Amino acid sequence: MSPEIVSQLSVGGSTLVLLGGLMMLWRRGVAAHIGAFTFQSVALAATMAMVGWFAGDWQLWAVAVLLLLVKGIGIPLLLKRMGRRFGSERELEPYVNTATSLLIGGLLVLLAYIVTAPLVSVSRLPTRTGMPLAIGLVFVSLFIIISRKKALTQVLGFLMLENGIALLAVLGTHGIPIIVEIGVFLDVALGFIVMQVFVYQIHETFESIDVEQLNRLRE
Amino acid sequence: MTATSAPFLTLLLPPLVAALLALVLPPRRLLSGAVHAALALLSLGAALGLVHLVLDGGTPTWGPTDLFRVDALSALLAVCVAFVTTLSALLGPGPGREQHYTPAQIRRFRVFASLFAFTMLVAVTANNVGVMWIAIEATTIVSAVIVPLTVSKASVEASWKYILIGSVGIALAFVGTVLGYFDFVTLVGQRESALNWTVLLANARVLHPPVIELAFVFILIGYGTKAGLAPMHTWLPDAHSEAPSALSAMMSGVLLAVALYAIIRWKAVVASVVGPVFPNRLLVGLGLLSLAIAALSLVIQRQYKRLLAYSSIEHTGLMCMGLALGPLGVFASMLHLVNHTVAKSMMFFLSGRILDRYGTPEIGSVCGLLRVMPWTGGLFAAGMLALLGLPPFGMFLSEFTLLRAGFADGQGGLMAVVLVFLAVAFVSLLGHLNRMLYGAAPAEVRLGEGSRWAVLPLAGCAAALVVLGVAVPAPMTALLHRIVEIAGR
Amino acid sequence: MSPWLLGPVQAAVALMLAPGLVGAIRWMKARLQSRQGSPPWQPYLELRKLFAKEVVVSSNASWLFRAAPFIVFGSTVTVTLLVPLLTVPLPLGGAGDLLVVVYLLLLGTFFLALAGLDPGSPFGGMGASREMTVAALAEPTVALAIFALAWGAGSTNLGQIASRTLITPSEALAPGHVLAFAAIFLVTLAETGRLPVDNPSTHLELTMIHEAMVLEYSGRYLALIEWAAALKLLVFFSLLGNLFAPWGVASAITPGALLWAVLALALKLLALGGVIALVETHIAKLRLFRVPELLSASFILALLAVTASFLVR
Amino acid sequence: MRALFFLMVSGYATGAAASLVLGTGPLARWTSTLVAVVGAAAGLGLATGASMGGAAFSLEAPDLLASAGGLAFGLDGLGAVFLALTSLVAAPSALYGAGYSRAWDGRPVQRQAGFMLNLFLLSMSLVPLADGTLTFLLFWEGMSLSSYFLVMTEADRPEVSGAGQWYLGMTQMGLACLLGAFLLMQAGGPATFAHLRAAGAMLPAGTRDLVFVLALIGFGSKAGLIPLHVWLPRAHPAAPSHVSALMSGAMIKMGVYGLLRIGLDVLGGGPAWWGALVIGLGALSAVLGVLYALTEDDLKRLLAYSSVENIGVIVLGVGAAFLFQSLQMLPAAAFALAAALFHAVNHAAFKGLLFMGAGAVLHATGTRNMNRLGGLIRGMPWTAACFLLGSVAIAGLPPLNGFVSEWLLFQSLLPGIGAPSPLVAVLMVLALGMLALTAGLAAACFVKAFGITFLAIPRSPEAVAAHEADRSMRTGMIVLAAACLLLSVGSFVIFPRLSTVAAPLVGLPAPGPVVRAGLTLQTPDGLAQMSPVIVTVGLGLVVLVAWLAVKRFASRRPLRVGETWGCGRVVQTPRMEYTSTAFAEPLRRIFAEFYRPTEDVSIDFHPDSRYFVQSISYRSAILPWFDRYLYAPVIARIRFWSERVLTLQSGSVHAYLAYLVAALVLLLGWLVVTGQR
Repeated sequence: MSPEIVSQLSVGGSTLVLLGGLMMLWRRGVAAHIGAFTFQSVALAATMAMVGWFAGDWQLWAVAVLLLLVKGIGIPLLLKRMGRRFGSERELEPYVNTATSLLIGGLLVLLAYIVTAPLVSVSRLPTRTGMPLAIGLVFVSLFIIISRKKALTQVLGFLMLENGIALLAVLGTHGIPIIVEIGVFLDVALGFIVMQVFVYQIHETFESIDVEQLNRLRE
Repeated sequence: MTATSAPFLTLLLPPLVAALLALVLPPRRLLSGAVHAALALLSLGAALGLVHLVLDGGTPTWGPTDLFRVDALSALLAVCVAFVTTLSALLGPGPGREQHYTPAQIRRFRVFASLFAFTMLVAVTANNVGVMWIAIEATTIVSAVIVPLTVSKASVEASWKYILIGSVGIALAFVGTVLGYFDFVTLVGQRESALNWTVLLANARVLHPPVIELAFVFILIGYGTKAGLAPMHTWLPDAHSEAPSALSAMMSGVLLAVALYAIIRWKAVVASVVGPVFPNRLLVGLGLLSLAIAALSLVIQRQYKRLLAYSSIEHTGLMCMGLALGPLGVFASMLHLVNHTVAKSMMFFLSGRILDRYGTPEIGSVCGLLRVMPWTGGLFAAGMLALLGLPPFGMFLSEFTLLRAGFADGQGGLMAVVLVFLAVAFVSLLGHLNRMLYGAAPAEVRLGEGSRWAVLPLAGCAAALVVLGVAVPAPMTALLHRIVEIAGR
Repeated sequence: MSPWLLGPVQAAVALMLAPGLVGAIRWMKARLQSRQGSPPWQPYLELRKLFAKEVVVSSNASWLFRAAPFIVFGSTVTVTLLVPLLTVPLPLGGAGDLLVVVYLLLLGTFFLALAGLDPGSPFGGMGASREMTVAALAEPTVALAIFALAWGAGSTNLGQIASRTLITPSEALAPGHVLAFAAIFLVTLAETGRLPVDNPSTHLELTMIHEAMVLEYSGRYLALIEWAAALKLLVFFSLLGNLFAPWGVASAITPGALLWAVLALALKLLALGGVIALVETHIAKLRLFRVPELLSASFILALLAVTASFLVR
Repeated sequence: MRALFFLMVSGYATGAAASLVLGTGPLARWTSTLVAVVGAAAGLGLATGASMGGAAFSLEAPDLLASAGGLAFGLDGLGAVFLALTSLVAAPSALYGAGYSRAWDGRPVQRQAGFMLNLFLLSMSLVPLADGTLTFLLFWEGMSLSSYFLVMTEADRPEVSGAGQWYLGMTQMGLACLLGAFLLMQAGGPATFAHLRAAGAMLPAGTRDLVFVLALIGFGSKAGLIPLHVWLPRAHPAAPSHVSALMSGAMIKMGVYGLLRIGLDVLGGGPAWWGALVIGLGALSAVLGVLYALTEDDLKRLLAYSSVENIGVIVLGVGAAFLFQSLQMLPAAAFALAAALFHAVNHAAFKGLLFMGAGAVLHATGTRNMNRLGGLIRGMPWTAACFLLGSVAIAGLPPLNGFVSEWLLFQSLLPGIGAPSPLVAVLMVLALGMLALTAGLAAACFVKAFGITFLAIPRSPEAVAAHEADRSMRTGMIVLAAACLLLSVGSFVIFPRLSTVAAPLVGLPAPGPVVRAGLTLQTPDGLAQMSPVIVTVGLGLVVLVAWLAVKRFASRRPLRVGETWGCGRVVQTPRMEYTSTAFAEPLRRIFAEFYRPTEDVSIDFHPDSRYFVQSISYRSAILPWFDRYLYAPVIARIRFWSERVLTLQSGSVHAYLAYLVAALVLLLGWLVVTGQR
């Protein structure tokens, strides 16, 4: 596996992951969003496996498999159950219509390129070319959380943000120390579970998961 | 339990054990409350032991690739965390308090409050920057669970905002950590102990300034969100006013300080890479913005718990600015941190008692406090005067030293602006305090102090504030000087 | 005669001359208004009558009402000890200067106003309020006039000022001096309640200031107050006379010089009395709220006097 | 000396402890009072000892607050004067307080009042003793805080908490300026005044001016100079009377002390415009203070404004000292400064007396509104006599100490007219005119205050039922009355001591100008003299002789009591008397340009015909210049910005996240931009 092929593959993998995020911006409806997230997680796992195989680091393999199990299968199952429960609600008109949100997504990726210019110039690893896309995904997921009105969609945005950071870590450093990796994973899982509990609570008290209604605490 | 691991275990294990016991023991019984408090006291004792160890010159480390390391800064924060945890164990929800929580709520509070304390202690004693991040993220998750202890529209909304903004902010901090690690790996090479703070600091001169500057921006925004620095402070007033007062005491008192601890750690690294000018300019900017927004928000405020929350933002802004004013500034801001922890936790417990008695968080409908609850009212007034920075209390001394540092550092103009905002905050806080303390007691409110022994620890806090104001104890000054060597580049 | 004895002599002379001066002015005014008028020594008779009459005191009045006449009379007599009536090296030169004189007179006005308020009649209140207003507004003028004179003579000591003009007669016509004289003359009209400010001979309640305060007094108290008022007039005239035209004031304490000094003093008093009589026959009383204009005019005169005195330096 | 210092500190401390521990009964009240009196006596002894012996007393306490440079105490001439002044007022007020606070027996407020009073006296006495920045600011803030709590003792009345808030807000603003001034000078070095003097000398001219202006604002707000005086007429009436006596008598003088310490001692004087600015502020405060006092109907507010006036007069003297020092007319500067210090001591005596009198009136009748008082001289003879003596003193009339210091101030301004530059001469002339106008108006104001309150027919049932104050309050008043007389007669001993204190401050060698010849006081150039002793004795003799003569020669018919002349009306009712508003009406009309009075008269007629009037209600108010055109806009501006900032907390999660991301993007953009360079 020569470095050129690895860099090609890593750019391809991170592009797929970024595409998952952009699909989230493009499509409406909860089922579509869950599908986009699952696709993104699988692509991320594949990229991680590829880098693991290239770097010959068994730890990356283990993390890739764990990621596939949790984010590829576990979380989407829970999301589907929540989707059935609240999916019936029509996705409200987001703050920004689809065309402009895609445009903004593109701009954010451009911004990511400018910001990560010093990173790419410093790194010598072949997988460095994918880093701007990882930062791009971070910005896109931030934009998703801001612009979408459904609590469930915001959770998905947060999960994508975590995917973006995991991708950045893999591409930039071929995997951070295992203790930290496991810790991050635990945090994300716990975070998701707690957020899920809250979404149910919001649904109970507000009869809908539209975050717009959450504006009683203001000055 | 070797000699090096003993202090750590006695510090970290008690909260975990308390959490497990709380699951098992019946919450209504006084015994379980006593056990809970005893374990918290044990952890406080361990923290004080660590301080003693540190003052003797050692920096105890423990765990694989010396995962845990306690130096002066960590010891100080550990004592603060343990102190506030003990207070919340003593005065938090439990049997015999006026606020009648259901047994399930009491159990849930005790479990997660102990976990909250555990995660904060880990964050403070972790040498590994990644583990520190994980611990701080865990604090958000664990504390978010018990913000809506009594489910209501407001508390659910507050908890949702808390967890969402907190997690997003912290994720950005992790981006910063990864970038820091990336820069270390590309220049020094992959190593198991790469993310250790000591290692990062040692190799700091080698790292790339542009990358580290980028990393510091992400870290400042991330941990700034947890520390409640403006403009990421918006979750703080909602979360702290809706959470049960014991939890908001822990959050306002010491969680903001832990986030600030993380910023101090990274500032030390960045300062040795890029030089102090860049981080100082950012810290002063954010600090001043927080002071401004908080001071102006205090002017028209209707609820006293939100008042205390905004005052936390104001003091955190002051501390953040103090870090950027040279070694004397760091000394002042650390002293201010200790004062603020004691004063703010005392105030939140008192506001909890007031809320239980009056039933309403509105300042307008709380009047004649001195008549209704003389001791609580008196302590509330004393605490508020401490927050205003008036003499006998510690804040006067720390704010005076901070201003002295500012002028010595040649930032006369900045200090003038700070003085103006402090004056605005002073007058508004005083006005609200007067509206609450004096006047005739409302008819339907029961007079008398209620559970009298609960006021004792708070009186102890007030006494501690006076001691910190009049004669700062020698070990504290020694510890602060040790911290200045670490953080005050 | 030792200087300590000279003081009481000077006071006695002043006490004797004061009612005569008032009588002379009244006589001259009557003559100018082609009236026969009461003889100049009429005030002496009035004083004797009043001292003999019974005293009626208001039921509302307190001990202050009965003590005030003595304080007013006492303060005015003390002033005569400090003013250069007869000799220039004043017996009690060191005790007080022009400022002390002015404030002693103000002390008298202060207690007179209080006495006016005490019986609780509206006229007493009105008189007290107006008297204090006029006194307050006259203060700045008096102060500046004093400093105009003082600056010329180098100190506010009365003996100093008088002897200064004695030594250099040209000093008397200096612009600062003349302006100061005019300022103090206007203030005299205001302080002693002469015509433009207050009509001394009227008993119409709404127009009188000085009279209104003493409306309630009778018998020996009224005598004391009338005598004190006359004495105040004499003091102001002697200030005007001896400070601005000190010729005739005895420098050595010999019986001959003293006699000559008394004569000179009497002459000056008559001259000034004549001027006052002339002024009063030609002017009508000012409305109370026009009096401040008069006083600000005298203030400007005093201001010019001060600036003139140090420009010429 | 050191023993006296510890006696004073322990005296006040045990007083504070006693009032805390011994409950709220008369026992606690009396023990804390007597111990406070002992402390005050020790303070007075320490002050006279320090000024007499000249041995500068100093004491280091580095372990206290070591982290910020430790506490340092020291007493020189200037400090001794103000310590003496504080102790002079402290003893009688404590005594007076014992009687006054009998009403609070048994209530917790008694414990708070007793504790805070002793704390207030302790910190106020330690301010002139402070010899370092931290010590000075610590006790300065302690003084303000304890006096705030004393003002708030009767906080049940609604306007009291407003007054308290104004007071502490202004003090805090003042402290901010002081912090700026001290820290600009100190620049991180050690914090004793000796170092500050050295640092002050090396400061560039621009910083020296800034430090002086900040100190002027900070100390001016505590002293109550005109634009910063708004808290004084609010806080004094709200405070218990013995506290307002202490605040007016001693606390606002600490502002003057601070100005002298920073302006003359530490900075060693400055350019001429410093003096001119101070004179301008002093004259303005004097005239406006007395003008506001004239139209006041509330007795204690009247006294508060008169404090503003007297502070203006003192600051006028201080300004003259600054000016002469900058023009190198050193003997005149020392004389002016000594006159100002003497007036400060005198004002402490008679203003304390007047506030105690007002307190006795309030205690007896329950109201401060002069339009409802009157005729109290019958029910309260002692209080009336003391109030009269105080009024004569404050109006600057001869036999008493007010006149002596007024005379000295006039004489100290005189050499200014001969100053080389005409601008200075004109300024002096105007200052003289305003000083004289103030003296005249003060006389009118206190004729009104005494006459309307104590004389004539009582205007309300409470005034009729007024009873004399109890023994301890009377003794307090009599002590201060005696002090007024003593200060006047003994001025030929006290004033030279003050000029020896003032001389080194303006740069003259120790003994300072010769100001005494036998029994007379004289100006440095020896031309103008005045002897208070001879004037007082002469006046007394003449009055005695006149009384004896009248008693001997006038008719011996007994006194007859009749009705006041009422133009033939049948009954004499209090409604026909002059009220305090009526008394001040001519002056209000003359100074209408300044007062801009607004009057509204509402007449309701008899329902049947327009010609019969049932009742007329007359309400008039004068324009509060500073509140409306200086403070209201500032507060409105702060509220405006506060509302704008609060809209930030709009409640929508999306907005909150948008702020976070915006901050991130902004910082990244800034990084990228700076990165390019």
